[in-house]
Formats: sequence, C-alpha cells, structure tokens
Amino acid sequence: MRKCSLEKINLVFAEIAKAYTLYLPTDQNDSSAKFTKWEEGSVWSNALNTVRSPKDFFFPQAEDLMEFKVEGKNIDITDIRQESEDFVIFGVRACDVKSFEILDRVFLVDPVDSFYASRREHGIIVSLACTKPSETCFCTTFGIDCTEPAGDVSIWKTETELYWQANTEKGEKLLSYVDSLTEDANTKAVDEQKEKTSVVMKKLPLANLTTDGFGAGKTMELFNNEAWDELSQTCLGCGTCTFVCPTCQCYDIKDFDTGNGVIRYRCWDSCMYSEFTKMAHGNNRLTQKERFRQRFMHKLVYYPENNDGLYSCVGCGRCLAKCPISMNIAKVMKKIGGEK
Amino acid sequence: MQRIGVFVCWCGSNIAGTVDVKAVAEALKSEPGVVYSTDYQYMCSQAGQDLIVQAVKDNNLTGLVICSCSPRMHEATFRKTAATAGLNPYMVEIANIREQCSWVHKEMPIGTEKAIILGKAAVAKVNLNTPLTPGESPVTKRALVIGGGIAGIQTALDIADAGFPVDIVETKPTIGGKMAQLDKTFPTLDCAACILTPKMVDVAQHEKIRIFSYSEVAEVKGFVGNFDVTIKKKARFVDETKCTGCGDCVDKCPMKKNPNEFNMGMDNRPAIYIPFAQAVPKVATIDAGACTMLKKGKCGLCSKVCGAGAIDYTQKDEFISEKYGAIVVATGFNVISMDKFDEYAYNQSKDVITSLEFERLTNAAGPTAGKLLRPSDGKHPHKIVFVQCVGSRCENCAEKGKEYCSKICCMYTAKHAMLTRDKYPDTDVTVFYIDVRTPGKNFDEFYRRAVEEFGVKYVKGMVGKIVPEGEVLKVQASDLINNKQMHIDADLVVLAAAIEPDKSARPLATMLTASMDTNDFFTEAHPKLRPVESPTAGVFLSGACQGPKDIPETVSQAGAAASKVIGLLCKDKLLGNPCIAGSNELMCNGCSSCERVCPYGAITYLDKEFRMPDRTTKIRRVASVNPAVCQGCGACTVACPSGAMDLRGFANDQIMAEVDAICK
Amino acid sequence: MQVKEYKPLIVAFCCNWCSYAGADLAGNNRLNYPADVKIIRVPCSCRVNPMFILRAFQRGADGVILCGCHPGDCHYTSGNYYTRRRMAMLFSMLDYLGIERERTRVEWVSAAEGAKFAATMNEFVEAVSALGENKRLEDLRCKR
Amino acid sequence: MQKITREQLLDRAVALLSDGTVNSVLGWQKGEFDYDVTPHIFKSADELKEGFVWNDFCYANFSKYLVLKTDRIEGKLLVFLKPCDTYSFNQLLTEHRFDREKVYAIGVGCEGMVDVNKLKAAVDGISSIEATEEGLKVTTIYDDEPTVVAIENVLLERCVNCKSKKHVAYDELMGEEGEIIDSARFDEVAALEAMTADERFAFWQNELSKCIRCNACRDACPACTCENCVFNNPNSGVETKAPVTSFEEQMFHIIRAYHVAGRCTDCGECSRVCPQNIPLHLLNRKFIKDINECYGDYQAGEEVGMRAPLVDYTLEDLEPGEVLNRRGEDA
Repeated sequence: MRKCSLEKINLVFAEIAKAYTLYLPTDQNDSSAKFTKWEEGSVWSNALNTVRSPKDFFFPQAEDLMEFKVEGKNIDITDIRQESEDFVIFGVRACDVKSFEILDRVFLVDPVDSFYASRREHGIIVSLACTKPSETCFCTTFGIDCTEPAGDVSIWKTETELYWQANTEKGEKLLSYVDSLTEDANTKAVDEQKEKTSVVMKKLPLANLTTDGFGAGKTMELFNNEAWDELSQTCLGCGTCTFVCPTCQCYDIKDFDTGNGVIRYRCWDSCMYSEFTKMAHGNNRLTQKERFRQRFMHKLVYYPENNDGLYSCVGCGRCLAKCPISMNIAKVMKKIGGEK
Repeated sequence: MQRIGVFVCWCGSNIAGTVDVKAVAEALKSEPGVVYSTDYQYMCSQAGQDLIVQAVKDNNLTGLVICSCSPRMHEATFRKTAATAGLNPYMVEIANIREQCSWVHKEMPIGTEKAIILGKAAVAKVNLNTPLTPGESPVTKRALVIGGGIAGIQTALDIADAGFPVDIVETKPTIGGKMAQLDKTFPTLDCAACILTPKMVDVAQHEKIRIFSYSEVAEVKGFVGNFDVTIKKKARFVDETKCTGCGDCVDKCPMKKNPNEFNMGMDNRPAIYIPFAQAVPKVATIDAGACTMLKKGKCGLCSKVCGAGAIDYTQKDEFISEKYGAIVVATGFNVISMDKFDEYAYNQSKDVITSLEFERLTNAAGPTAGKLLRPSDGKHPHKIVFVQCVGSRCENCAEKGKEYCSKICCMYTAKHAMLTRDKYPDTDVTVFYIDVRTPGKNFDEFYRRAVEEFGVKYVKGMVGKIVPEGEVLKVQASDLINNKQMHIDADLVVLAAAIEPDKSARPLATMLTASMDTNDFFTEAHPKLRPVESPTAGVFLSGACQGPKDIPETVSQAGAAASKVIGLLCKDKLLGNPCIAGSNELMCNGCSSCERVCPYGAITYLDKEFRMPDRTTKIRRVASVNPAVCQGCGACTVACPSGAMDLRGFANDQIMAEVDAICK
Repeated sequence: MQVKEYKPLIVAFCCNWCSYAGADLAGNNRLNYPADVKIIRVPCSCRVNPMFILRAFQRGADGVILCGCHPGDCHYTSGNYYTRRRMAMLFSMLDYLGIERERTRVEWVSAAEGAKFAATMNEFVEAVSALGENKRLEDLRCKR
Repeated sequence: MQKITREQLLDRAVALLSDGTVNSVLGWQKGEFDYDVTPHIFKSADELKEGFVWNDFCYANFSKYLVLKTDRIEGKLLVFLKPCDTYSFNQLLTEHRFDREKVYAIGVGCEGMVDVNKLKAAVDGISSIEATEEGLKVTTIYDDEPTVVAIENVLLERCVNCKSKKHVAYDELMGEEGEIIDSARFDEVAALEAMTADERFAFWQNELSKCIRCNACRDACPACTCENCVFNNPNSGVETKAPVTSFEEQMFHIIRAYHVAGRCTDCGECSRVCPQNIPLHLLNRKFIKDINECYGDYQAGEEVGMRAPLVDYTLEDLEPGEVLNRRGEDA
C-alpha cells in the first residue's frame, strides 16, 4: 500500500494526466457531481457519488457504429470507430465498480461487443472507498463492501492522506507514474476507517434490505404477484431510473440519414418506454405495469438466472434519489420480497 | 417504392438559356425512385404531354416530376396529363425552374445547380405522394334566407325563380325590413312602398318560397350542401292559416298605448297589431308583453271579434327543423343608439330625430300622414338642421360611434333636404357635413340639384352642441370654410345616425361559424373576388350585413348571392379539394386546438371507442375533419402538438423531405 | 489563406396564394436575387410547423424565411394571423437560446409585390451572409 | 410546515370513501424515508390510514394522473389538489383530457413544498425529518446533532416564486383560500434576456448539454399528455431516443416548450423532476412572459374553456420582428 498527502493531490492528477486522459468527479453549479476530464484547476469533488454513473465511459449514451452510403444499387460501408486511448476514471465507488462486472457479463460474452470491449481494455478504474454513505445506499444488500472497492487501483481517502493499492497490472502501471509522489504505507489508518464506516453501514435505513425471495428460479412465483399493479400504478414511464442506473444496459440501434449518407448509431433505451423493443407486430409489453415489472424482474430474477445468481443492481441509490415519483427498487424489494 | 419520371422543360430558351436542362435531367436520374429522366423543348405542348404519357406507359411510372414553369401556370395541365396516362393527378409535382430559377439567375452554372436542387426536392416529395381523390357530398336543393328585408326578398325571389325552394326567416311579424319604412328612394325619388310591396307580394305568392315570419334561427349544424337548421317560430297567438288580416281585432283591442315600432315609436299601436297595411304575411300578432289576456287572463276581446277564429292564446313557440344546401345571411342593419350623443340633445328634445324617424314623419302612412310636423307640438318647422356623420367616421370613439363611413347618409340627407325644400319652400334647410360623398350613378347630380335647384344650405363643419331652449333648438356649429362659429335657432334637427349590423348577426355568425369583422359585419371570402360569399362554404352574404349599402347595391348583391346559391344548388354532388387535413385518430388527443384555429369550422369531435394496448376498450374524443368544408390551409396541423393532424398533398413528411433535399 | 466565398443556404417557405405568386412575379419581371434562396411552396404560411424550420437549420440552412399574404389578405382569412403569433413566439425563443435573430424572418409579400420579394431576398441573404455559417443550430452529423 | 394536517385530509378521505362519494383516493403514500413520498391510489380506509401522508414533500402534481387513471377506475376518484395543481386541472379540462364527473377534487392549502435536492445539499445522510414551527428538524444516520433547516432555504423553485395560493378548481376546499401572488417568477428570464446572445447561447449550451433525454420532464408534465408524442413517433421525423448532438438537445426542448406554450400553467414539475437539474422552467416561462407582454396577461388554467394564446389572434398583433426587437436591436 502506498500513500500520499492530500496536499499533493493536484500534482498527482497532473502526473496521471500526462500519461492518460483522466476523468474525475467535479462539483457542478447545481451542487451535484459529474465525471469530467481533468485539466489544470479541476477540483476533485467531495460528493458521495455522481448523478450519472461511470458506465458512460464504457457504454456511452449514444455511439456511432458505422456509416453507409447508398448509390444506385451499391452500398458503401465505412467503419467509423475511433480507437480509444488509455484513460483513467478516478474515484469510482465500490457499487459502480461492481456495475462494470455486470455489464461485462452482457457485453463481453460471445458475441463480444467490440465497441464496449475496446473501451474496457483502455479504461483504468481507480476506485474510492466510502466513508460517509448516504441513506439511499444499500450496496451491502448485494454483497458489496464499500470500504473495499475493487478496480485496477483502490484508494482510501482520510482527512489528510490518500492511500493507494494496485490490484491489477494496469493498476501497477498507473501507480508507477505517481511513484515519486507517493510513499509506502501501512494499512492502519485504512483499517480504522473501514471499521468506522462499517458501523455507519449497519445503521443505514436500508441495511436490512435483502434479496430473499428473489433470484434464479423465481420467475413463475413473482411474475404474477399482485403487488405489481399497485407498485406500477403511478409510474410515469420516464427513463430516469434506467438512465441513471449503472447496470441498465439496453440500447436501440437507429439510422440517421444525414443527407449525404446514413449513420448507424446505438443509444440507450429504456424498458420503461412504451416504444421499447417495438417490433413489426407491435409492442411486447403493452402496459406500464408490464414494463415496470420487466425492469425489476430483469434486475432481480432474469439476470441472476443467467449469470450465476449475480443480481444486476448494485445498491448505488441513484434511482432512489432521482425517480420523479419516488418509486424504486428498494420499495419493490420490500413489497415483494422481504426484510431480514 | 415509386417509379418516378422526371421531365425537364426547356421552355424554348426561357429555361434552357440559363439552365443546362440536359445536366438537370442527368443529375436527377440518380435520385432515389427516379427511373426515367428526360428533357424536351415545350413540355406543356401537346407533343410534350404525349411524351409524358408515352413515358408513363413505357416505364410503368407511378409519379411525375416536371421541371418547368410555376405550378401556378401549368400544374393543372400536367395533372390532366397524368390522368390521361392513367395516373392519379396528384402524383405530379412541379419544380419551378423558370420563374424561380432561370428568370432570376443569370449564370448558367448557378441556374443549373439550383434547378437540380429544386428538382431533387420535387423528387423527394413525389416519393411520398399518395393518390388523392376528392371527397363527394350530396346537396340538399333548398336554400335558407335569413332576413326578409329587400336583400332577403330579392335573393329569395331570384333563387326561387331558378326553381329551387327557398325559406325566408324573418324575426319581425312581416317581411319588408327597413325599406318598407322609407318614404322615397334616392336618386330617382320613387316611392319605396311602390317598388317594394309588389316584391313582397311576389314572395308571398311564390310557390317555391315559404315565409317564416316572427321567427328566428335557433340552431345550425352541418356544412355546405347539408345544413340542418332549427327555426324557432315565436308564438304570435294568432293562427296564421286562419287569420285573414281583416283588422277587426286591431280596432277592438283596448290596449292601444304601445309604441309603434314601425313608426319608430312616434305613435302607438294596440296589443294585437298588423305592422302596416301591406304587411306580408298580413296576419295579426299579439304583443305578449302588452296583452292583458295573456298577462292576466282578462279581456279576450280579440278572440270574440275574430270571425275566422284565428286567435289562440295557448299558442307556444314552435321549433321546425329543415335541411338546406345553402344559407344566405341578409340580416341587415339598424340605426345606432343615440343615447351616448348627449351633445345633440336627442334624449332631451323630441324635436331632435334620426333620419329614419324623419322618413316616417314624411311618409303618407306615417304618424303624421305625411305632413312634416314637429313631434313636440305638431307645428310646422321652418328651420331644419341636418347633421351628417353622427357616429360615423368616428375616430377613437368606439364606445360611442363607429369608425367606418355609413355610406348611405350623404344621399338620404340630400334627399330629405331636397324633398323638404320642394314641399315646403318656406323652410330653411341647413346641412352640416364633414365631406359629401356621392359616388354612384346620378348621385352627384342629385346632390348638386339639392344645392343648386332647391337651395339647400350645405355647411362644411360639425355641430358642436344642441341646446333645447323653449321652442327652439340652439345649434352651435362651426363653418370650416369660412372659419367661423355659427348659431342657428332650429325648429327641428335631423341626425344622420350611423348604421350598424343587426344585433342578431353576432350569435348567428357563431352558429354558422362564419367570420365577422370587429364591427360585426360579416366577412366576405375575398374582399374583391368573392364579395358575396362567406369564408364558410355554403354561407352567402346579401345586403347590409356585410357592410353599409344602399338599395341598388343591396339588390345587386342579393342577386349575386342568389346566383352563387343557384350555382351550388344546381350540383348534385360537391367535389371537394382533396388536399385537405385529416386526423390520425390513434394519435389524436381530442384537445380542440385544431378546432379553434380552423377558419371554416371544418373540425368536429366524435367520441369513439378504441381498443387500448392492455386489451381494454376506451371511449376517446377524437377530431374529425369534414372534407366538404376543409379548404386545406393547414392551420390545424401546426396547432396539433402530437402531429395527429396532417395535410394531404402537403404532409409533414413531404415538406420535411423537401427541406432535407434542399439542405443536402 | 484563400477562403472559398461563403454562400449561405436559405430556405424560404412561401404561401401558395400570395408570396409564391410574388416570387413568380419577380421571375416574370426578371428581378434578380441570389440562387442561395430555395423556395418551398406551402398552401398557407400557417402550414409551416416550427419543426420544419428547425429541421432546415439542422440540415444545414443558414437562414429561414417565411413569406405569407399580408395580414388581412390571407386566402384562408386568418392563417397568417396564426403564423404571426407562432413565429413571433418561436423566433423569440430561438433568440433567447442565443441563436442569431437575423437568421429567421417573416415577411408579408403579396402576389403583386415581385419587387418586394426580390428585395427581401437580397436583403435577407445579405444579412445572413454577414453572420456566416449557422453554428448554433447545426447538427454536426449533417456536415460531414 | 403545512397548516392543514394529515389527519384532516385523512378523515375527509375516509368519510368520502365510506359514504360512497368516491371509490378511490389519489393521494400521497409514505415512503422509505421521510421525504420520498409516492403518488398512490388508495382503495380502502385501512390502506389510507396506514400509508397516507401529507407533509412538506407532497410536491407531485396529480392532475396528469387524471388523464391516465379516471377511465380506468369505477366510480369517482378523490384527488387532492394544491393551488398550483388546480391550474393544470383546469387546463386539462379545457382540453377535454378527462371527465370532470369522474373526479371529486379537494383543494388543499399549501405552504410550499421542499426541494429534496436542496435539503440533501444542506444535510447529508438524512435519517428522519420532523416538521416544526422553526423549520425542518433533520436527524442523520451519522448520529450528528439534529439540524434545523429553515423551510424558506430549501423550498422548490416553483414555491419560492409561487404564483398563486388560490385554488381555481375544486369541489371542496380544505383550509383557507389564498390569493394570486405577484411573484418575481420572471426575474430569471429577464436576467437572461438582458445578456448578450453569446452569453445566452453559452448558458443554454451548458444547461442543455446535461440532458440525458430520460423524458422525465415530458412524462411528468401535465401539459404533455399526447397519446403519442412526436418524439416517440418514428414517423414524425424528429423521433430520437438520445440527445446525440447538441442540435437534438435544443430541438427536443424547443419543441417541447413550444408545444406547451400557452398551455403550460408554470407548475414547475419539469424542473423538479429533471435528474440533471436543468432549469427547464426558464424555457416555459420565457413563452409565458412573451405571451403576457405581447398578447396580454394570460394564465393557463385560470378558467376552464379559455382560448390559449397560440390558437388565437388579434388583427393588431405585433409582427415577429417587432417582438424580437421590442427591447432594442440586440440585448
């Protein structure tokens, strides 16, 4: 484990930015935080987390796939992808780090999504342990330890110091760039911090939320649960929950005719939308109840069924904070599942 | 996918001089959907059209783009050509490469480049064209004329003479209107009654005309060719079919002191009355507000004296529904109220009267049996002052008068002045005016005669104040030409009060969805080219309801309106414009935005049952466009937020395709 | 560096009854105006949806002008009155968003005003040229 | 702190349910925390007693639900309407979007609602909130001393600039009737208008670039009740699912604001629900301000049946150029 004084943090950033494009959370004028590209003068945010999740780095909201021109009977296809450069996402929380694993299981299995894979390969994740979780946090429900975040490099921030620990080769390499600014350290301060944080974790309002009653094999049992009607009753069908969610991975592929050719691009889609997966015969899920149910069944039943029991929620709490009507996965889990 | 043929016209050197037509034809060949492209010297010539027809046959074309002159020039021509070739005429688009290209640009490369772009836009549009067919609707061969004045009478007679049944709805107990109240008419000075009453009799006797007197239009539904109208026949407590108009009841009625409307309230009539001797229908009417039998159940004298047994105190308002193909509005005018013109002392002195009251004072059938006597004391007036433009041309006084010129006052004042001087040469007559407006056949001659032969004093200037003092009216006025103040002690003052549309016109316009101007005159479909039609199809305008008019003008407009009605009723079916709006019911919110902007009232709402996504059914309110009424302006398409409303022939996707093609 | 002469792209929506005829008259009288102006015929100025205008800017137009009958002369009696309100509000919003107000315009041109049509177009093209390319309402995808 | 108590509303709702006046109640349901209140249709008195809340976090505007819900339920629906909600209620009636007969509306006096974002910015890790006369007494999960936050510091923007405490529609009113307020709600718009075009452009680029097209603004908006929104309709030519370019961000927000212009009651839901905190109300208010200045004061929803300014005209309306230049050539 290495450490550096927080006073030197901007030097550290400058050093990293020499080798990589560096992104880190900065405060916005509306008191929210957002991952932005580091440049001289950027100030690392103290916020617990960003409104938009860091999934954007690997799975951006919109990305061009190819371009084609039709002339007469000829179709001219151009691969317009741009090679990624190595980049660092600094200060990713444990929950969000976990979300990458969930996305990987979608995009990196055969057939591998080469766009996603390329970004993943070039991205270096510097994770940050939590010290002051919010009331909306429930990562423990999904077995995530926010004091022990994964990633290429894990960091712990104390009052005065930043502790670093490389977990992967990519991480080692990154740390080597800031070698001169860091020094060896023991884990005492970090251990103390972990201890303190876990006390708070146990007191969180959602600390007792469990996945009992969900998971693989529960489809038939849960699908016709009467509570879906009530839960989905006032859902507006907007896509806020899906778009702030670090694990939602649905997208649509669309063509845009520029007048001088067609750009085929993909963009996020939301299962909450009435037009979602609309096909020639119409829509699969005709009511908001069905769409609402799909979202939670996917996260809590279908995904674990296909992915060795792994749930596709990381308890980051973004949807709890942002849903216009304050309906969310925690309420769904409590209503349909149970508490410890 | 369309199979489009492109035809580039040279128009001799008109186009070819500035546009490389061959290059245009060549460039458009590779546009999507284009399978054939050629150029020719004169596309509109028979040979050119034959070339198009042949190309359609040879290449199985489904759409045509003609790059030529303005569509305003030859769109109709090429639509016919398309029809000849077996295509729907609306599968044609014109790229205007003459008026909007070759004629306004000088250099060949620039003109050619623009012509190609305009051609591409037309191709892009045709790709989205769909065959359009005009809608058909039947025509009810009956007309309704609202108002029984000279305008309504003339229109009804003309329509009826052409063989179509006509109903006249008149709110008063008799037809005849304002003209029946007049004494003589300018500029010929023939007696109004002498020329009007025969026409009234013609109406009464015409087998194709029905008169609904003492009646009002209660409701109008439907559209051109197919109006459903409900007429309210007010209870007159006299059975029209039995009453012979003998007048016995009128003589016997004890309630004699009711202001006589026909004589402008200058004398009285009984509670049961016939407005005037030549009334049509000549049937008595009981004034329910004045009759003690109806109010208190006491009297019943009229019933006793009526030999025909026509009196029916139990009569109720009756509602009659009828279908009409066309409606003519002839609601006429009224004199404005003088209540707000305190300066003229109208309400203070009986001897300040309006011109219409003057008409009755000089009419042989009027309250004074035609002798010009002062209303106050019955004496002969020796000094009369006429004031013109009372409430007319009144700038910035909307609450009092009218901004417009009432048009008829100059002439009738000249008439009054002249007749007074003619009959009573001892009377001094002064007319105060702003301008004397006498455009019209023999009008100026008439006015000059009043001045030159009859010695009427015309003073340019306005009357500032009239103060009744004892027996005289002190008139203060200014003489603008001699720049001096004038004081006249007049015996009688006649105000040429402005005229305004009848008050019934505004609610009627709402029922008809016919538009009105801010003065409540009906708006014509086009001020120059369609002056007797309302913008609402099937509604026509006759007489002063459209604007101030004298009798000859009214009669000509009445005839014109009649000829338009006859033209409409002659048709068995109406063919609509196929480029009209249509609502996609699945997307329509029923919010009424489109209805509110439709200038024609073409949009109505239906409650329709829809199958919802969750397999339930739901009743939803959706817009429905009446193809016979819609004129295709497209105002509704933009008012519609969901895009449910679209315009055929100028659809959203077509216009956007044109935009895209131009901006490529 | 030699810069290629900038030619703006102007889309003109003209109502069929007055302004389109006015444009035709400009042609009949051989009154020149720049070829940068491309006319789209609509039945009435009230047919022009704000989406068409934004679409034109998206696709590369540098200026959009709407021409209709003079107020009071609308073939459909009231269409241009709605146009007047709609465009006043839309253009004011575009201005509020920082888009140059010279890029949009409404002009009433009657069928008799061929000269006015040509003059308006000359003036509008000049005003838009002075602004240069539309950058604030552009869609980069359409400029590749 | 609200003057009307939860119990007052609850009693009334239970009474109306039990006497059969209404069949169900659209009200606010208690959440996981003291601030995450969810709109809910209560079907029974027991359900109400257990879950119904009325507090400083009942910000949701229920009017829009009437479009979606009234034809799905038997009998009448009881709905609670705050003053600002009643304007949306009337506007929807004007547009024939729901059946008035299916609704029993109770007007509820409102003292302003709390912006949770502002509250969270003031206090981290909220574990409970108690409304007191002094303000909101907030305790945290970190066992800190409770903080008292003055309500006026954490009100929603729309409540800071509240336009009316008067209910323009109801069957029954609970609490005292308020007045229409001469608010300063156009000040921010005026400040933007006073900037240069470049500054305005920069401002809006910054704001609109945050948009993630989650459609929350549209889907929460009581004026956006289209059966099929143009932005969802692949045939409309403007359908998109993501703001792929800055143009599409602009397009969506301009057209959305334009489509609700003259119909927007300024209820503020768009800005409240935006997860990216884009001040969307500044777009709608610009239209309202322009309409007021150019065509006379107009408050959408003030009365049922009013003719919206953009489906109306007068012969003397200003020309578009005059509207643009009425404050000078270019601000």
